[in-house]
Amino acid sequence: MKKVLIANRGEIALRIIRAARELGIKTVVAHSTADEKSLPVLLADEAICIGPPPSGQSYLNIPNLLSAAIVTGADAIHPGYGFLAENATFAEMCREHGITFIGPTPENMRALGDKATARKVAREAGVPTVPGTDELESIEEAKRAALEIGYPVILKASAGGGGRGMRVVHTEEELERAIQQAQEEARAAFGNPAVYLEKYIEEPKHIEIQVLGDGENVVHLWERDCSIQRRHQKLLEEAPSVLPYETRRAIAEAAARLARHVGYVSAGTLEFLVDKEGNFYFIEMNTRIQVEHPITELITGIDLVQAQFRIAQGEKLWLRQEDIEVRGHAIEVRINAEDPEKGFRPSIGKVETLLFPGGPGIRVDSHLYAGYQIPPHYDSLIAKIIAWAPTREEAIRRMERALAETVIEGPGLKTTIPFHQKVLQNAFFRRGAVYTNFVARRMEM
Amino acid sequence: MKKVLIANRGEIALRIIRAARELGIKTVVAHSTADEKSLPVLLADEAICIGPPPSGQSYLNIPNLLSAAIVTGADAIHPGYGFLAENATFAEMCREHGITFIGPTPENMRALGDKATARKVAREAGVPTVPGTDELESIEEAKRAALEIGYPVILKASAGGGGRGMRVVHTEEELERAIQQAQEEARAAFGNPAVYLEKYIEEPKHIEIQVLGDGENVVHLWERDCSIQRRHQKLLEEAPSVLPYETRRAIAEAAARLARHVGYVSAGTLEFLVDKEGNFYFIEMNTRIQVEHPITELITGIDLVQAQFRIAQGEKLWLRQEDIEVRGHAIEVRINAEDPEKGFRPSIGKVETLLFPGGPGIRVDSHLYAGYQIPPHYDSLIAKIIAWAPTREEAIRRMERALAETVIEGPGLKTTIPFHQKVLQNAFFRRGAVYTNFVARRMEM
Amino acid sequence: MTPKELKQILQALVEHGVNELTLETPDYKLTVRRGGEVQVVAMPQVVAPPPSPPVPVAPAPRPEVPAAPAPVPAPEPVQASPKEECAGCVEVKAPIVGTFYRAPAPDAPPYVKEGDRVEKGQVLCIIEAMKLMNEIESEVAGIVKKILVQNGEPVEYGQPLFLIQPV
Amino acid sequence: MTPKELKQILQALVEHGVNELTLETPDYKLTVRRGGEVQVVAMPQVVAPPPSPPVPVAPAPRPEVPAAPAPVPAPEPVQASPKEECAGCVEVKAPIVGTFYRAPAPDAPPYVKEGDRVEKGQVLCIIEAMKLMNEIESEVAGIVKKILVQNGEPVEYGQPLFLIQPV
Repeated sequence: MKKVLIANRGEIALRIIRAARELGIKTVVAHSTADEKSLPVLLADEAICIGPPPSGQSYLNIPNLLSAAIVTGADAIHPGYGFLAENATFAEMCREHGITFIGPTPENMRALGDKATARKVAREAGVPTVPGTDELESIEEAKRAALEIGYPVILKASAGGGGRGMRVVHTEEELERAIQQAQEEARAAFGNPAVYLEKYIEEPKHIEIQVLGDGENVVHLWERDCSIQRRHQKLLEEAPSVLPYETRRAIAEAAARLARHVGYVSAGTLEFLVDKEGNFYFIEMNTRIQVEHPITELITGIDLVQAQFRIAQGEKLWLRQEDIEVRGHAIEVRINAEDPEKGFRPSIGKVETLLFPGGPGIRVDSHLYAGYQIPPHYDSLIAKIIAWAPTREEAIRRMERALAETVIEGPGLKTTIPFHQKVLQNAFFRRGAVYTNFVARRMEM
Repeated sequence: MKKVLIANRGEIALRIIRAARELGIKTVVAHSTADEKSLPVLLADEAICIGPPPSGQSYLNIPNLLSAAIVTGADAIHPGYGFLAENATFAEMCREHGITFIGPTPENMRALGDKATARKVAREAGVPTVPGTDELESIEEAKRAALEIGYPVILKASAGGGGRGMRVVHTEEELERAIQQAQEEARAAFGNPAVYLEKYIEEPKHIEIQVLGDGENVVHLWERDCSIQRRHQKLLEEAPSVLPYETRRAIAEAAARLARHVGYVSAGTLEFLVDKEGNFYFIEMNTRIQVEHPITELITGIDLVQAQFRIAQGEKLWLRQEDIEVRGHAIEVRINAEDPEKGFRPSIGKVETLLFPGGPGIRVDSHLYAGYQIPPHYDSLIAKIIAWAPTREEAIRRMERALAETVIEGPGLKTTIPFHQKVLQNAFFRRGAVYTNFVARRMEM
Repeated sequence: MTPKELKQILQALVEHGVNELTLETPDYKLTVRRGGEVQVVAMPQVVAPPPSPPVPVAPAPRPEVPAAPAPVPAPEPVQASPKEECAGCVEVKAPIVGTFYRAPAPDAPPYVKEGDRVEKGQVLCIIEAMKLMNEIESEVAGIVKKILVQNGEPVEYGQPLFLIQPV
Repeated sequence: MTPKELKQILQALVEHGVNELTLETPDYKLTVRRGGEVQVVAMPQVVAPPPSPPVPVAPAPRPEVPAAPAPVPAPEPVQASPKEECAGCVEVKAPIVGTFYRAPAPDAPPYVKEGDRVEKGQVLCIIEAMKLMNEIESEVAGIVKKILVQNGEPVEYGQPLFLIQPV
């Protein structure tokens, strides 16, 4: 591998440049016209414009991206996250054109691509999923299933999403009426009254396991706790979680088993819900590098993006499970150009004054520079600040110190820093009492 | 400890603020009028001006510093490095005024303060020093001593320094004439012809051992290789060294033994010369935190400045030797506002454009900000960039990547970045062939 | 200038991380932008009349150091758009990424040459992308004033290809 | 200039970490900015009457200067110096760090009050530092216009204590 085309933007494009450069691989950043003055474009060895600002015509424009790789002589493409990262067709087309796709195989993506298929594969590999039914045919069937699964259960619209058509049911008495209501809501919202039933997990932790595979061998790099979310958007992540060692190991081993079962190649993440008793349920797999990968890098010392490159070059996995050792605790905060006081409304603008934190245990991944105009076309992530320390308590205090010395200012520019400062000060957070509805319940946001 | 007065400036003042803040201790920065707009002053909880720009009237002004601690209600003083850090009288006066001096005891400093006393203490502790004589009385005595020490030997002026009056002697035949020449030079340079004789160590490595002590227990945090020097000024340091494990352990254990022998308190560093055969000789001890402490922090995960605070608060050492585990490799480069093309001439000015490196394994300790005017009164260190990676080779490549993305620019401002880039590319450096005259010999500087 | 000399210059630029260079001598004018185009424009050889008294050389323009901090990193210098060379001209830009060809086949004549008159919708060139030949048509009727890309060169999205003076 | 010469120059620049250079010789003027633009403008040694209208050398492109970003962090708002309150007044500043006292003892009357006339060398206050009482004397004869520090307050080096209108 001599030259990689980076089919992405922002901090992850910069992250990929850094990994490539340390491996002696040249970089070409493919960018939209809106990102012409972005830091990855300025720092890469080469840059090529692949379309106008809307990502449908640029970062998702497969013909232009492949053509850009061909005309610049790139022999590999790194998709980053989002955009085309989990697009099996794109991975396949790269292969057809003799370009190495830095990520899993198209077959891996298809085996894990949609939730239903992934659940099936998980069951084959003996990994628990959230117990549930198919579309309900009758009240009797629902009652039987609910009894088997155990209350509380949740009704969900087959065609649905976003909370509509959902109903939590605690006892059999409530069930019939709840089904009727859920069906009515589902019909109104989606034009389809079909509902199904699932075990309702109260206050679950969102735990994800990082894996690396070479198609044959798979190792896990332990877990990340991503429970601090707002409307399913992760905001703050930490590694390791506060779960007991036995639970952590059981989940991590299940994840590695599943990845091994599909012959997984490259870096990937398996997401689980974990209930208060330590029962865990596989939800889905992300077949890409993730935003929050740095916390795993900090506790294991392993560079995940470099690992993606090495695996894509055909290197057999150089790590055995016993080589992977967790040291200390890491926390990442996602700094978004959003106003947490106004419902996290995007708040774009020009960065005029910029001071990132430094000193011991602090890592900054950001594409900002003083004078950078944040374009309105893409997501609002502008920086990731990551703190490492020997213990969770020290990592929290270090992150507080780092956020206190951070300055990201410009006319009208707001960031999520004040939100993170509140999370870090929250007594429930400090004692590790986090779960997916933490922000809604403890932060009232 | 509630509030600490920081009797220092620049990056180390900022480093101390960071440590204090993570421990929940308030900070007061004592500063000269020249540092009124410095980053530590802007980021500290409080600041107090203690004198005009010349350090003799400000950073070395003991009455004003003590008075500043008293009037701001600080119950401790951290001296940083340089200035008053190794001044036993200052440490004693702090004690008399009921202010905790964050560092070793005045007794520690006196036992190790000058080289001659320190050598004596080392011999008591069974730690080897460079074999040598007192002032030579006669040629016969010189011949006997040289034979005993073994050629080559070096003649040094008793009153001297800076290379004058020095003569390396390889055989007995050369000795008499060399003594006469050295005496003549010494008389001309210092008005005192007295010379003494020492073992000449060819191409030594400068190895220093970091220790932490609580007055009773001492642990070592392994070594740093600081061989990359120019005129005795360290420029680039790394940890661990490329020495064999057995040598490293022998030196580290000797260092800990010496520190234990004097009942050392706080963080300290013992410097050794190591010859090609792995023989090592104690030279002196630095009874303070050092510029290059971050590389030890990165390979051990231990915050040395926080450790200084905790020990000063009377905490018993919480680390046993077996708790200290080295992981990976770290390199620090000192970025000075100097022009390496013009004999490292200071090159002060205003920092207009600033971009520090980020991403995995990179730490930045710097008091710079865009718009900062570097004052001409103090030393030229403006930033430390520290790279960590699992192996030395990866750490070198990471540092190269980091320096390539660093921008420190202003009218007329030059830095030592190009010098470091050349060191990192040097084939001898890359295979670890470093020694104290590396820069002179391999870089021709 | 010999190709060898040109190669040496380019090698020097690559080795030294220079992105842009303009070299003017009595014999030639060379403009190089790394990653972009390379232009060698031959200057007419002019026989100098007998020497006359030297005239003080005016200081050549040089980039001024900005008085205010430049953004980090400094934006690339704003280049005179090709369009400025021809007031009223229409720029035809690459709508896709690919390789620019002036003719339908290596041995065929080019679709257009400078000075040609073209109709709206007339094919000006093709851009090959992933082995597909995409014909690029003129958006206006007019005269081809300038062809901005060499045959066989890669083009990025939005790159100006032709200047056409509408008629 | 030969390519070899240019290469040597560029190499020299890289080796010497030079970012910008202007070199004028009778033969050429060279402007190099590493990472930015490079211009080599050959100047004819002999100025000949122009064979054709000279192409004006366009001003070198330069990065646009942003509206000066504020330093990081922004400097504290500039405070009106106490001196501005009294044109012609002399500021008496603290020469040491310590605690400001207006009187020699808690029950003693203050050394001076606003409106008092003082002589040169007259004691104005004391600053206690490390249990030592340091008398601060007036540098001029004049009227005490303003006392800027409260009794018992800490003062830092250089802090204005009094405004005195010389007479």
